[in-house]
Amino acid sequence: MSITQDQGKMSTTAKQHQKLPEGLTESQLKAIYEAMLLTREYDDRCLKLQRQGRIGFYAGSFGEEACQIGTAFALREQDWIFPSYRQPGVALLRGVPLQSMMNNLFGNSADVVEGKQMPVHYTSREHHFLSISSVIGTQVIQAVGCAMAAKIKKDEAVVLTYFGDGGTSSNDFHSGMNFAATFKAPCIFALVNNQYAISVPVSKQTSVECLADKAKAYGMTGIQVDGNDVLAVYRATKEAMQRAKVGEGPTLLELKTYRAGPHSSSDDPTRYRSKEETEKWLKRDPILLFQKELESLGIWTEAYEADVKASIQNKISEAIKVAESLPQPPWESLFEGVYSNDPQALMAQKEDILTHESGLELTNEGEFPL
Amino acid sequence: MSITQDQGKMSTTAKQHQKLPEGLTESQLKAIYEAMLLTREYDDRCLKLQRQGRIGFYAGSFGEEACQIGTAFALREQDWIFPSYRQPGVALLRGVPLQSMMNNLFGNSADVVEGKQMPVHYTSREHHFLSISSVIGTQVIQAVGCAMAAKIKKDEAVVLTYFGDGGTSSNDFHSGMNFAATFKAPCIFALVNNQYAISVPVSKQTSVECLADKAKAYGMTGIQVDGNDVLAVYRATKEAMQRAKVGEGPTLLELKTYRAGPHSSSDDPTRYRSKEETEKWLKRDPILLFQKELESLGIWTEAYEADVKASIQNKISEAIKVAESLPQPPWESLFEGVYSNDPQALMAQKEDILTHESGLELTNEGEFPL
Amino acid sequence: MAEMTLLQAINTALHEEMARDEDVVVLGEDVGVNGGVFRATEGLYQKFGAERVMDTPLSESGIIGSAIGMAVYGLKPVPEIQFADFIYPAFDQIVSELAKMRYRSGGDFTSPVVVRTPYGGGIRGGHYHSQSPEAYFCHTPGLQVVIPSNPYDAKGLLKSAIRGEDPVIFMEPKKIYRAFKQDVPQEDYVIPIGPANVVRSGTDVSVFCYGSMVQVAEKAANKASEDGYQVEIVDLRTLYPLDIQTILNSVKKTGRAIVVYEAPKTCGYGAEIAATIAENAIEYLEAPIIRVAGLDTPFPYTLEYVYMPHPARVYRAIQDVLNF
Amino acid sequence: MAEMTLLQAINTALHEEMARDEDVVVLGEDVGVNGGVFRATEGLYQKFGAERVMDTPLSESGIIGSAIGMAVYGLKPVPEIQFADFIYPAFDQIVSELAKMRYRSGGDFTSPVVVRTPYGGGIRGGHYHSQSPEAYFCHTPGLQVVIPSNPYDAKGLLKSAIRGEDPVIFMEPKKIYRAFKQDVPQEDYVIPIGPANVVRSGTDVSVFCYGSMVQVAEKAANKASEDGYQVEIVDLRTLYPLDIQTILNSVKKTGRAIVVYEAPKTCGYGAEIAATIAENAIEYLEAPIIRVAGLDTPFPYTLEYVYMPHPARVYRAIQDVLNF
Ligand SMILES: Cc1ncc(C[n+]2csc(CCOP(=O)(O)OP(=O)(O)O)c2C)c(N)n1
Ligand SMILES: Cc1ncc(C[n+]2csc(CCOP(=O)(O)OP(=O)(O)O)c2C)c(N)n1
Ligand SMILES: [Mg+2]
Ligand SMILES: [Mg+2]
Repeated sequence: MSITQDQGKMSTTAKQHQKLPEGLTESQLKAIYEAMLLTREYDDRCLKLQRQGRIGFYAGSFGEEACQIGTAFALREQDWIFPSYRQPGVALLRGVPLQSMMNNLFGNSADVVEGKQMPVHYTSREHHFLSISSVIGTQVIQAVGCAMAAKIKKDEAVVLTYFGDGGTSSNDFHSGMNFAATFKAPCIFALVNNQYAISVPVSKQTSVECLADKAKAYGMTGIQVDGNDVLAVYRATKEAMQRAKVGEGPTLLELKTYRAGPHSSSDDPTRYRSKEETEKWLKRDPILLFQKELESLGIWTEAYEADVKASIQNKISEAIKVAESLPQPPWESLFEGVYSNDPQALMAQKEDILTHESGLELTNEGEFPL
Repeated sequence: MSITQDQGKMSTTAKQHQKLPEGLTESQLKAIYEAMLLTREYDDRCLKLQRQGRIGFYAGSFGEEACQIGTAFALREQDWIFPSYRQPGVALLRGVPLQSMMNNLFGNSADVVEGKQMPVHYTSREHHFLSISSVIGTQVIQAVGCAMAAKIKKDEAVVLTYFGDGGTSSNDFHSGMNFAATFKAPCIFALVNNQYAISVPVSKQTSVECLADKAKAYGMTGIQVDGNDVLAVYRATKEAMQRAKVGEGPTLLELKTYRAGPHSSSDDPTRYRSKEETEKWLKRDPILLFQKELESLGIWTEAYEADVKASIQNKISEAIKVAESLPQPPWESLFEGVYSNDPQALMAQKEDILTHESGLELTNEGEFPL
Repeated sequence: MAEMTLLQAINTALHEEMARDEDVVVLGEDVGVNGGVFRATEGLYQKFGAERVMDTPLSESGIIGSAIGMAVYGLKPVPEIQFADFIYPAFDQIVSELAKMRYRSGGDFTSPVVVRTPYGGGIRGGHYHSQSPEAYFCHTPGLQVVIPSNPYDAKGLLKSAIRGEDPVIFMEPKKIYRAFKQDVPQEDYVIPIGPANVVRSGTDVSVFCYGSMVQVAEKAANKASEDGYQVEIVDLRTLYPLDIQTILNSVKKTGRAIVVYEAPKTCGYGAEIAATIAENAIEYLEAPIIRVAGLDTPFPYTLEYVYMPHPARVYRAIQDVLNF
Repeated sequence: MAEMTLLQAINTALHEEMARDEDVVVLGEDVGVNGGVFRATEGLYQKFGAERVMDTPLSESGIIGSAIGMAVYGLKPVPEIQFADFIYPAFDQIVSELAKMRYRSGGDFTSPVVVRTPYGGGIRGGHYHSQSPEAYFCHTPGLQVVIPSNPYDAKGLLKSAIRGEDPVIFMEPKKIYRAFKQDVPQEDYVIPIGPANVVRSGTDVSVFCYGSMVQVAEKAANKASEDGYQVEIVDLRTLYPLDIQTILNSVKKTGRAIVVYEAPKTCGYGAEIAATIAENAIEYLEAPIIRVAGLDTPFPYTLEYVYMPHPARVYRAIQDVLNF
């Protein structure tokens, strides 16, 4: 999972420490750090692509790198992710190819779904990373069903689902929490409390002070974690994994953090929150915090960071170049894949359009407002 | 609100007690008792009507009389009820005429909704008793909206909504609790935990032990009350009213009781629970409990009960007689009242049917399975 | 062969499919210990245990949402929605998720859930126990919509649905759950999803219908045959995908079309049949396409027998198209 | 008169109605401080305060459910559902409650809620920011469904909706929110719910459409007029109740009908128009009724311009019915 291959480099210094935190090895700590950096760089570049008009939409996870990597790093290959739209870092850490993600952003012919989904809606069964829905909360109960299924089939798999503070108000947060507790599903609820649902602050979202307390309605364990401390997130997730594995059922993890960027490329946060507030949170930038920790462990150096970044940036640039150069998906793709077999009505529509319209000039217009 | 008019009768004995419970007067205590008796008798007769094939469906509230009367007795005229289908006693206590309710059961021409709703789906704006929906949970968030409206309009009204243990799993329990707490709506949630949702025991409904704890997810006050003790229910409701009135927002009251009868006339509870279980609960019959209390206060005597019962039975018999004698609503009524103005498409349907079908023999068949 | 009701046929299909494939699981309200409020799942809990026959909390959204997750993982969930009227809390999961999972993931993930739900009027159930919401689902690409009209079809179609790779909304006409018995083979058989069934052939008028309306159409056709007219009745069986060819063939032969359905007339499924004919076979038509349907009102209680299409109304429509 | 976009017309109507009647309240996600993600509620919060312009928790079911309770009490709620694609979590409240409140209570209770929601494609929004679910609501007795196609209508229709006594699903074609400006009177005016609008009269072909499809139809009609054909365009404006008379009059005149809509073709609203014509005016038809519609697939991203009805497709349909 490590991005740079030269993992030996800092080992002499690191070895001075008898014991590294959370029982992690140096290379694991570096993998975490690098995954966080990759997430940050990926977000950064993609938002720029949108600003430059090269892709239609982007929603970044700036500030939420620890929430993503701390949780996902605790999972095993057989575990599952039911994500929301704000976990690019998780997809990358699971091994979803950067190129595949970039193809989604451009909606090109190489895209797994051939441009059928908006940007940031990734999918990868191979990596147990469920196709992302825009609809808030729906994945939560689905994750529970998946966990119930694993339990029924006696597989040792845990399902981790991500959703936001806004998501806790959705119908399927409620059904998901309730089903999970009632069926003791091996499931972890990662509530990324980034303080906002677009413009709505968490204080208008719910009147409970500690969102982890929502677990109490369901007889579930609920834990609040500093979502900017990647190792704290990792530890809490490990513990939740343990509970799930021994049949003690689900855990709600409230990862308290801050959405440091705009909601999405369509959003202007200055309309509803102060720069001071944002700056205050940026002092606890999760990457910076972890970097300091690694530095004190003798693992981080400027040169190391520069190396990693350079490597990441190259890969991203490469992926962008390829994705951008690919053509749109063929028109045929539009009509395929709704069912395992194509229905007659739809095939008639296909024939109608492909036979007659391909010569006519149909133009692509419109922009996304959110 | 008292049913028998001879309220003076027991007063000499009663006066020996310096202070009656909950600051209630003797006539209020009797009103509560009589309302509970009326509820029991009403349920009893109506279920029999169904068994005799005279009405199509009935769902009784046997065992839940204290939950109904204890709560509703604490309300004032300006307050509102957003009921479920298991509060006939509340409707009666609010003053909804027995005859009107009976007309609903028969779906006759005098029915307020002209046979458009199933039995037990009463409505009375005059008594601030919302038209009942069969759909579990929907009234909960509506009650909250109503309370928000009263607050916006600066009216001093409190809204009380009823729902069951099954109802706590519904989407709109969640949205209702959350909106109420967030907007500090003057609202009371009466969760009648009668241990069953049809055949599903509360242990399969949720894994929380105390259902009042569900309030904790919303930052709301939650209180568990002995739902078979009418005065305890009354007291808790009064306190919740007080919180609502002074702007402290909503309260969740878990009224712990037992559905002593079948879910409805279509249900056979022997399929899923033991007679012993039911008998155990019947020892705490809320009417019997209250009767003993009244007896110890010198208010209850056998003669008094007999008098009240006789009067109630007469009234019910009378209402049944009238309701049963009335014809079906006219066919025209079917087409009216969907909108404030009748749409053209619907009027064409009306003309089509009324002009042509009235001579043909259309037969009424089918029975309700639930 | 065994004589059985539609309800028994459903129950038999569930028993057989659960025995055949251990990935088949059933979930819903009261489907376990109680065997379902209509008894469609009777005996499953006792036979296959609590893990495969799950009494769930009272949440349709939870039932369908968890079923989707199960299907994604590899099970074959057959959730029951107690009444079609209560499917709406799950509408978001059905429309946004169940229907779109395959398409939105490029086939990476699928959710072949079979949602069983009793629908329709005729049981004195009023607004909330009588609705026929099939048109909503037919307008939702990604779903298949299947409605049997008799015990034989019910068993064969449900088996197909469970063995298929796509989500199915399987709607059961509860009015005829126990209305009549039919010989149903005891051996395994499937009826494919797709083809309509010409249950009576005729040359004068085509009547398109499904579910409990097939019987209504038959009564009307009997009456018309007394007048010397041969009515063709097409039981659609599968509403989506629709067997357009069978419909057009029938209309081309008879030149007259009637659609019978219980749901409110406007934007009901019959509109699609009429539009399909008007788009593809208008030159064969000798009369207006008449829709005999429910009313544009919520479903009533006392007068449901006036609300619902009745043989008399269908018979009059037959006369109208013949006399046009 | 003021030049304004459709979005500005909506915003103006909201400002004016809130000033006119203090019972009018607005609620929804991001509608307050942020003025709505499309800015339709811009300035309302600042002008009318947090009590009348409510930022709600993220729950559409909660938004509609609480609005129903408010309306029952006597307010006039105008909730916003941020995208029509997210109306499904509220589907139960809309179908089971909002639509049925008046009928089921014999008029005792009413819930005149006006649900505003942007719908439709053309903004590169993919599956979940492009849907056109109007047919679901038109098939739900008790609801009115209104869709403006231009700024002038938007203001007048929204005002009617807010002043009316029945629930309205007010769908706003977001593709043309800012696409063009129009002169809109600054004084108060209403456009009644019900009548369709013949935006261009012609004798050769009738095109029925609404929302952003009106412009599409107009472009096609322009092209056809170059060929010497006069196309009549009927902007339905109100989908339920439908102005059947205007439709039939148009078809009786032209003998040829085309319906244009963005939603998936099967069981879409155009099916109802086709069925209505086929039921009431078939003898006037000289050609098939063609539906130019979205596809029977979820809404795509990259190729949305192929998915959506385009002037070229409408133009071809015009040629087809003319050459039939
Ligand atoms: C059901 C639904 N309603 C509304 C939206 C529009 N919307 C998209 S993101 C969002 C806010 C989500 O907030 P939160 O759950 O806290 O997640 P975050 O964006 O902060 O990661 C809203 C309202 C949606 N996608 N789905
Ligand atoms: C949304 C919905 N789903 C299912 C049903 C069918 N149903 C009717 S009552 C009931 C159980 C309700 O249990 P609870 O909320 O505890 O109320 P109780 O009947 O015990 O008073 C069910 C499942 C329904 N009416 N509405
Ligand atoms: Mg958030
Ligand atoms: Mg109960």
